[in-house]
Amino acid sequence: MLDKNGIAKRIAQELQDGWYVNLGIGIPTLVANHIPKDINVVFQSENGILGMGPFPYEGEEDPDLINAGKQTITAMPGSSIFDSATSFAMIRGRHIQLTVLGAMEVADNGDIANWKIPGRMVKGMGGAMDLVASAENIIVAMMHTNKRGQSKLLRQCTLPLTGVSCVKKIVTNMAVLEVTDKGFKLLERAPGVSVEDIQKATEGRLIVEGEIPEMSL
Amino acid sequence: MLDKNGIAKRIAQELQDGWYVNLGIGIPTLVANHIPKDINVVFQSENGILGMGPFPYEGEEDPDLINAGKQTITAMPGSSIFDSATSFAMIRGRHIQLTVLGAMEVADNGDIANWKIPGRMVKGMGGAMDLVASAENIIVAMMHTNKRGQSKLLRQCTLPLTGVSCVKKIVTNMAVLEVTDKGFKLLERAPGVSVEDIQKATEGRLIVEGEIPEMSL
Amino acid sequence: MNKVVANAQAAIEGIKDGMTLMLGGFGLCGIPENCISALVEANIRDLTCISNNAGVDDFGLGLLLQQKQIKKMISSYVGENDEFERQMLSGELEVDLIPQGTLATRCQMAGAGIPAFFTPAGYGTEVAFGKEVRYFDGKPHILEHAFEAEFAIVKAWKGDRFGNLIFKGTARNFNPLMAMAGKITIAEVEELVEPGELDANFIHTPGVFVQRIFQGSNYEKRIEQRTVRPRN
Amino acid sequence: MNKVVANAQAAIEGIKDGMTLMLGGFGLCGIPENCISALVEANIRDLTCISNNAGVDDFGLGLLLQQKQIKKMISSYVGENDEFERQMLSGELEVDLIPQGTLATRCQMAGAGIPAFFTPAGYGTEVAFGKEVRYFDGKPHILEHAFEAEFAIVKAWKGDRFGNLIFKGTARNFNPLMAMAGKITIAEVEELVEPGELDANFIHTPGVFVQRIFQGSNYEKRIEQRTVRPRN
Repeated sequence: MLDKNGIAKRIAQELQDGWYVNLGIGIPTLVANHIPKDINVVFQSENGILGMGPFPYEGEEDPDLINAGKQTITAMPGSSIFDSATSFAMIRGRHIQLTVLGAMEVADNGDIANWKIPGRMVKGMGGAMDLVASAENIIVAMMHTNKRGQSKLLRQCTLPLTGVSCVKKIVTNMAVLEVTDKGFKLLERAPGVSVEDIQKATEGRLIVEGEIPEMSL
Repeated sequence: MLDKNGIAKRIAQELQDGWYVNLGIGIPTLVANHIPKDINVVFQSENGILGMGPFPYEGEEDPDLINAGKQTITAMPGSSIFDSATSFAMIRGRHIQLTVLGAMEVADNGDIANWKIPGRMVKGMGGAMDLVASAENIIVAMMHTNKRGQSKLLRQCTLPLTGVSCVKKIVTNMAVLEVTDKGFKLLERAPGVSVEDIQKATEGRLIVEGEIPEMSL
Repeated sequence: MNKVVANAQAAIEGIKDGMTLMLGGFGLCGIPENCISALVEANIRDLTCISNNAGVDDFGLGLLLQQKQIKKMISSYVGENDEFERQMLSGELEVDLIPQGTLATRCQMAGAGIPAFFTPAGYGTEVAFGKEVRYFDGKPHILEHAFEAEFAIVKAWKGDRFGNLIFKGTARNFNPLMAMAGKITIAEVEELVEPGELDANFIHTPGVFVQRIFQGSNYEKRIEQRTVRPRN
Repeated sequence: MNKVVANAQAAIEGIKDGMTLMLGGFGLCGIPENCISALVEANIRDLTCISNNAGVDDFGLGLLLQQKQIKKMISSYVGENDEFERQMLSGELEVDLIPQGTLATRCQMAGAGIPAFFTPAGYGTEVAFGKEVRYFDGKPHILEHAFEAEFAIVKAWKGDRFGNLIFKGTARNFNPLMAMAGKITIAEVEELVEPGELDANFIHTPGVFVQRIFQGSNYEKRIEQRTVRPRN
């Protein structure tokens, strides 16, 4: 079973040299800490920066330099700043190679829900709907089950959708899965997790073909 | 009868302090030479500058600083440079208070034709269609008749249109006219030009009410 | 060509109960602090506010919410604000949540004279309810409309008397878009300079979009999430 | 993250007969001189060129026209070019003339993932033939579509290895819009610098939009209409 950092570390393996990447709030943000040494990626934050760097040293925080999670950040050499329309031009115009975001629920057809629990929590979708509607490569980073132990990988989402048939890959604390026409295809198991464990924790259609390797982290 | 500079001079009287103005190619360009001393206007050129100044001194021409007529220009203090989309955002978004442009024909309902003579001349509309479709205040600067002595103020345009029902005012070498529901309303006569001269030179419906004053230049 | 007004009180003249305002900023970054205070002070009510976020409980638009001056919020993300959540869930506050890119483009198009456009964002979600759907290149898109706002209020780093503006860092965000979109645009700036001092080639908002400008004061520039890393 | 290619010849690799290209510039101002020469040299044919103008007889896109490499021009204004007029009137050259603002916005939207939008420009003219008309706020608008272009070729003043660009003066024009719109965007620059040398706050085209960049040479920067005023 992975912790949140483990999920981030596994996702970092998906990155390719030269990619522009948008990381959502939460687990996705941690991906930036695990970039392989031999590749260069550029992080975009939808509030208007390309080339986001690490957090500033204490005392060097600039209130005019934050990410989409409103955290103080730094800018790398070669970064650029732009307005929100240009930022979403990058996103909708498919100039970003990878989007990593969290989810409350994912359906086995690639539907995703992550912005609203009717009557209880309505924070808003932020940039998530634009991201999922346009990105060609979306990885969801989340725990396999919710706090009540219920599967977050469903036959059908129960919460209001963020986007339809858009998620391509899911990395959870238990597994790596690909969304296919026939449901979630199990690609890898987390260390110490069995195929049966994953089957039990997955409500949506799960496809298990042949030997499922353990992740190498 | 006015010459081209006279037309420009008369149009300059229409300017108000603080206006942003787009001047087309030809007679409209001359308007910039006649701005009353006590007012400030800012000239926009649709290729991407606000705050266009006079032509440069010889030897100071900058190939990277031209107007929409491809002429070398200068920039005034407080000017700004922008891309073509932003330029037409200003135009379509009605941020420009006055557009002055030339025409081959104007109809008495405000239709204008100025970009094409089928089979003979097709230079293109440039920014004229965007300008006439959006501007709230369009003045046409042109000669009253064409080179063959035919009226350019018509009941209906014969050439392909640039825009429909958009022209508000026309200043020619003979007269100042306003476009109304019922046709061209004669406002002023050029020095030495009679109402009868204007009637003869105008094919479209001409409204003459009361005494028509001579322009004061 | 002098668009300078004395202060925020003078700048907001003409803003009346029931009007629609755009307010720049992302979180608390790049928000028009001075004008927000002036709106609180003037107690203008029943406002519709188009702003990406709603501030926090005691800063930014949260100050207007506290006084119940806002009738409707049009935003993309409204977390981190308890009073907001309370007013929304109780029905006191009308809320229109829309995708952030759609929000940005609806501002941009408002300023650009484009009344409507198709976007893929929100298709198949409740955002698309009642909206026209059309396929382009085999992909579904929904029709979205440009906003209309009587006033836009933005915050810039520097500006000149002609209304030319430049922004600093990610405090840019929605500000230049909204500056283009307001029927009347008010800009408050940290530093007001003379025309010619800003390089014409690097103006973010050309002055034509701005009707009123003033140098603000006492900027707090509160940080919402102070995140740092250790020094070694 | 190194997008630098050796020269124009290397930059245009993959451009093939029959493709659609966008080329920046207004008149002869801000045109990608080096890449145009390389296209002439490579004799790539049947091109569809989206460019505001078509150059003059012996410069700019006029060079491609002379060699009859262009099948179709999509422009807003094509005067000042006799060979162009001859080819167009004789039917050798297909020409699609569209309003300049529509041209700019069709580029901008192509880069922004907005497939179509409504504009008032051209309503009631032959530009509107066959296009959907819709009224907004009582005013007629026509539906226009984003362009698609396999390559965009732009000219900038300075650029860095990451593809960040800045433009100088009115040589900006269509360049940043087309840079966003190409599936592959090639930028030729007068000066190639290291990442970090350009101020992040004043980048006109963020590097994400640019796939190939090189420092051009021997820029002629021809002036179309040299206009001056007397020294006193």
